[in-house]
Amino acid sequence: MNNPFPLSREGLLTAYRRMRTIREFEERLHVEFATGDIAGFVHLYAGEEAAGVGIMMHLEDHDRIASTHRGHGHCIAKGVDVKAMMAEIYGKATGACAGKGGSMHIADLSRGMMGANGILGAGAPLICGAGLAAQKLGHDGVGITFFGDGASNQGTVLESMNLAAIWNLPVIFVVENNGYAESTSVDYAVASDSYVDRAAGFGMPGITVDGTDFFAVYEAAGEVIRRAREGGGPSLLECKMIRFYGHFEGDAQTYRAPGENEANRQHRDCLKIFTGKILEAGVVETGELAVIDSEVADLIEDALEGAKAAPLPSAAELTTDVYVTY
Amino acid sequence: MNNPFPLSREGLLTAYRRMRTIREFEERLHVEFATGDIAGFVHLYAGEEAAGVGIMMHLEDHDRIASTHRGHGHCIAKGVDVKAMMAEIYGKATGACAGKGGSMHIADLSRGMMGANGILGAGAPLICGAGLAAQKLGHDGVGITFFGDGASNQGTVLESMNLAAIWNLPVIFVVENNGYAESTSVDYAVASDSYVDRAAGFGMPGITVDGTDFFAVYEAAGEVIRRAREGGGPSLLECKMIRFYGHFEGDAQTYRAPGENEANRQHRDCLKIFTGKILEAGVVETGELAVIDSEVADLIEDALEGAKAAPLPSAAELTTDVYVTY
Amino acid sequence: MARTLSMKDAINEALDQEMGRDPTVVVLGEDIVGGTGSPGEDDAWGGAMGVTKGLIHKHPGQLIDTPLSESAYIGAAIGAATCGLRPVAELMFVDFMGVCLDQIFNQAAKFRYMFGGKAETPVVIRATCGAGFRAAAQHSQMLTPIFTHIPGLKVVCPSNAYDTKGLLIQSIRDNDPVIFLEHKNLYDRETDVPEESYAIPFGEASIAREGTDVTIVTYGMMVPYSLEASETLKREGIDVEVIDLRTLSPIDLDTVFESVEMTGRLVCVDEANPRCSIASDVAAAVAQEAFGSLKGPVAMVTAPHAPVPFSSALEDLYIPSPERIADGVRQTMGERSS
Amino acid sequence: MARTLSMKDAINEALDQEMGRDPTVVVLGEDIVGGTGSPGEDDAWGGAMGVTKGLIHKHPGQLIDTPLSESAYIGAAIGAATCGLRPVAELMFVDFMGVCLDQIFNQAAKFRYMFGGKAETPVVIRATCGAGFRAAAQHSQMLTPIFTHIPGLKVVCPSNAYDTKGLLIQSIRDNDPVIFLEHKNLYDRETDVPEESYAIPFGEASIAREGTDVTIVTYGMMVPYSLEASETLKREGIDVEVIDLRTLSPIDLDTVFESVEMTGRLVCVDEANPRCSIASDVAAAVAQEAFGSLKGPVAMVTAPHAPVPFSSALEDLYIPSPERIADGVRQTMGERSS
Ligand SMILES: Cc1ncc(C[n+]2csc(CCOP(=O)(O)OP(=O)(O)O)c2C)c(N)n1
Ligand SMILES: Cc1ncc(C[n+]2csc(CCOP(=O)(O)OP(=O)(O)O)c2C)c(N)n1
Ligand SMILES: [Mg+2]
Ligand SMILES: [Mg+2]
Repeated sequence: MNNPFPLSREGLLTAYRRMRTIREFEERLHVEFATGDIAGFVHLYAGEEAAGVGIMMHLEDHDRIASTHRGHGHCIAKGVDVKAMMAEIYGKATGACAGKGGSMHIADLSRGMMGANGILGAGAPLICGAGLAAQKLGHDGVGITFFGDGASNQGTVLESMNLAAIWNLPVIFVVENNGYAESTSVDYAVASDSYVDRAAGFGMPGITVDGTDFFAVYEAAGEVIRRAREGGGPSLLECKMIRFYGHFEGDAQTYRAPGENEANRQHRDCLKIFTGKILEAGVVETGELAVIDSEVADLIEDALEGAKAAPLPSAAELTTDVYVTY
Repeated sequence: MNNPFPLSREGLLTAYRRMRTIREFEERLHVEFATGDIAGFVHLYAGEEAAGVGIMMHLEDHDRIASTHRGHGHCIAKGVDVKAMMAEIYGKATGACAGKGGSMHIADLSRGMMGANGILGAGAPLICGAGLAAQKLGHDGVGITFFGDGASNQGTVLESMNLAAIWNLPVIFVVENNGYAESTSVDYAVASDSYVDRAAGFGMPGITVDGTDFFAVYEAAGEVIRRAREGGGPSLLECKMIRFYGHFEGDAQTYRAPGENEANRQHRDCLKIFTGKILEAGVVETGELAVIDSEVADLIEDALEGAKAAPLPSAAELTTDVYVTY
Repeated sequence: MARTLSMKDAINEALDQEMGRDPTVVVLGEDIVGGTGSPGEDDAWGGAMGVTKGLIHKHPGQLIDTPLSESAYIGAAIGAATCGLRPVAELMFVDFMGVCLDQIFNQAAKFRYMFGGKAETPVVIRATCGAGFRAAAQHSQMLTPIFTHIPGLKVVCPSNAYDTKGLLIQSIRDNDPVIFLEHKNLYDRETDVPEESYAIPFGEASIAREGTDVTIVTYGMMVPYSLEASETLKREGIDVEVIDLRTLSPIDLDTVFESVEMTGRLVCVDEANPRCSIASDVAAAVAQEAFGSLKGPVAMVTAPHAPVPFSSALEDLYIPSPERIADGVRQTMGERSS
Repeated sequence: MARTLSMKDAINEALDQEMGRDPTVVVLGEDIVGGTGSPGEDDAWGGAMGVTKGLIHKHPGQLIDTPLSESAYIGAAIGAATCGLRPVAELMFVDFMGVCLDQIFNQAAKFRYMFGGKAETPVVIRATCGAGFRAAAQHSQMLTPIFTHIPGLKVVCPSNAYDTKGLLIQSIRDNDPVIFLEHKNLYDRETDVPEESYAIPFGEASIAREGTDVTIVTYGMMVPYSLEASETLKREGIDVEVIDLRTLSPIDLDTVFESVEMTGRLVCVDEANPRCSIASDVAAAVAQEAFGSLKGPVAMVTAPHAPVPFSSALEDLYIPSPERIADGVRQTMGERSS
């Protein structure tokens, strides 16, 4: 069988499983949130899966990522345990952060996931640290920081681009450009016409790709990550993408054009685009994907049930782990 | 008489007087500092006069500037009273800030001078506010923020460039690139090869000029200021320049190449270059400049004597003017 | 007949009236209009909590959406305040102060002093504060002590809709920089609020409840909680006076001292973390200035020395509850221990 | 024979020894080497105050000059600390915290808690603090209360060279984020400092002077000033105990309480501004926990509620002087006022 793709059959199925897992996770959260069972701010990654997975397919545990408020997809793509994530979002003792962090702070340093972040742009300096550590400790790990079109105007991000460039750090700056920062358009908020220009202003190469096209992301990410690993320094990668839901759960989205969400779902669903391509090429079969779909559905169902059934943290936890040593 | 310059004879003499005043002010401070009479951090503008004056020749009192730690030159060029400045540096009650600010905080809002600043890059957001106020109040004032090559990497500066661009503010970002941030080279610290590229990354035009050439600065500044006044939005102006002294008084300057300071004084003295040109063109005569020189020398001598003789602030001043109303 | 408004609507009304009165009042922040540059409706958000909703249609040109660059736009508000505008800048959550604090504490707060009295910086920085929203460690802090520590800032943290309107109007008219902190869990609470414009002066605490046995000094969300505790204690025969500071800087210590002179007992209640807090500030002032009136140890009821946890189970323990406040009061009812 | 070192040299030695012991210790900051990329000498500065001078030649690769981007490089130090390095980042003046505070207080300070105990962030942030340098409002602040307020940070502010070496070594070995504040007017003061490496544990105050009549609690530059005041008071027959807190978070209140139990009188001395300060924090703790021991009102001697003025005439009044400290002590010597 002829495989025209840059990934093996197994690779494609892995990518599919990850994207599907994110989608299912987020779609279920959307439904569960509406029941009132889930507290706090929840920002869904649905629609953006191809970017996170396309990039993370190149990473190992010793590679680091610094994520955003919209972090579930990055977590899943980087291998954070889905059940622990779900339990965390429910504020349970079994959660990835023992219930202390919630959706906006899921982290798993053992998988190289340095945390979702409630502060826009905050991951950029942190990932420079990851790059510096890789340099000083002499391993080939890379660091990837994600930020949105809105957060791309944070001073922390901009300073970090300069720092990474002058130190030649193995760091990638990924702009997840979904066109909106909350309700505000990227066209209003970002002065330059192109993120490639912005990268050039900090002496690093930039690429813009269609973030709904897994393969476009995968190839571009492969290139910039390889360069970084080999000591070629940082790059910027802009992924143009779609957020299927509101900014957070509860957003009425009146800032969108009428029919925008429906059109996006129909024509720009990165998961549909991906499956369309791999099925058309005949590399995988519908049945294989259906098996994954049902496994994923079971996993998320399990995760949800587990999360709901899990115990809340005990009162003693209130003041533990403020410090390593007291 | 044929005047090949973009300024009238009077304009040229005014520019000369301002530059000479700055030079004399700084040279005298350098000498006085060595006596131990002057306290605190003092950063001299000597060598950089053509930039500050070349720009400020285009400004009126309703135009605003936000300056840096190296602010004496900007103050003098913007019309702040020289005696009040000197008294301020001596911490006297008659100082521009009643002795409470010192060298790093000289301000005179009535002349559109929003303050020297001890925090690198802090003037950039503030000047955006001046631009916003001009826009909202409907006058044609512009705002100019100065920052060094080192400070050009501050997040505040970078954020402000984006803000000014999307709001189309009448603001100019002036990089005073003297090659060093304290002891560190601009080549090490700034990732991009050109500030024009950096400006492009924020959607604004940028120009680089030889900051030791008064006329180059004057013309470039005239253009970007005119554009800003007419609603054409912000620009970046890089002036490549020379700092004659150390970073601050007391700096041993071992980071410089041997002979660097001497060569600079000889070949790249903006004041010498300026007088060379205007004398050669025959627009002004040596005698006229000599008169200005001696007037300036008297002024600075007066300012110094006045500052030394002036009273210190009274004890009651310690807790006044923390608030407008208590 | 008295009209009631929520705290949210009281803020909206104060901004509305002040923008109407004075065209130099401009309001800026992230999504405070909403939908700028986007294809759908304008006025799409009115801020993350909907507080400024509807104002753009009444005052076009006086509200401005900003990019997500807090240093730049908060700094611009500060700069503009020295140039003839009276900006009200919204920092969505006070927790974000870390990306723009320099403009607030080294610039706005110090201009007047550093420039020898020759600057006025009439800027208001509004921010939501407080826990109870399940918003976790980076969206739930008080941080009131940090701003209160800084000379040159005025710090306001109201507890109800009526005070909020009057204090916000005062903040806008005031010629000093004001940090105006709005507890997000108070937003929907209603009180009587007059329609006409009124200003409440800074530095005047209000006595939220008169009582003779113990003095509680507090502010913000802890005012209703303290009142709740007082009702419980009343049934135990303890008559509590609750002082709502309203402004933390300037602070009205005279009212505190007078009350303690009467009651001899002090409980400082603060939702902020305990170290160098408003609670400790007030307790220390009393120990210095009104020590002779104290019949026994002061008590402090605060959040623990820990970040705000996400889980409801922990967050509910984190926030000083009416029960913990009541315990604090009971503790002070013992006789002088020496 | 005992060897003396200045505080500056003690810091240099601590960094030297720790970098030698552990190759994952890296030191970064602005001009901490100096001359990077410049045509002249390398090691041209050793930091703005020359503290790190000479280290680059002993530990090449372990010191890094940074661009003037505090958020980026302080944040990088924090990120690197979660990835196996033990960075010591220098913030030239603590006054610059406003451009990078988010990385310190929302990131480093909260990781461990937010991530459910699964992170360690062994980072040290060194900064100069304090007035007396004629450096004016933006280069002279203490800001100790702000860091102390924040859970998750440890805050150190030593008063002499001996403690500085031991506390800095402890800071580097500690697995939590440490804010290490060096008073610039102490830099040149010398004490005996052993050559060998030693660590002083956090949360242990030292009794800088034993006395029985009054307890002064203080830290940093105010320790020598308080000792000076004590000598004056001794001649008046007042025997002062001076407690040097050394670490502000954690704080050793037991030592404070014990002393106050003995003396019955407390003077809190703080160079920081007064509101929500270390002085008020300690005074409040005593008013809560050791009230019964107090013979009279506590006194607080602090800077005024004002920015630091430039003029020597004003700055000398701004800083709590030995005379003002002595006055504070005399004030507490009156009998119980009630
Ligand atoms: C420093 C800071 N400012 C503001 C916010 C509030 N906020 C959270 S998400 C968000 C919009 C972010 O937009 P973008 O970066 O484009 O990411 P997206 O939500 O589109 O993924 C805002 C304003 C924040 N969390 N941190
Ligand atoms: C935020 C901040 N970081 C660091 C400093 C310390 N500092 C003062 S001047 C200076 C060097 C500035 O270099 P540059 O911007 O090139 O200006 P120049 O001194 O060359 O005029 C430094 C690091 C400061 N004042 N503020
Ligand atoms: Mg976006
Ligand atoms: Mg420079």
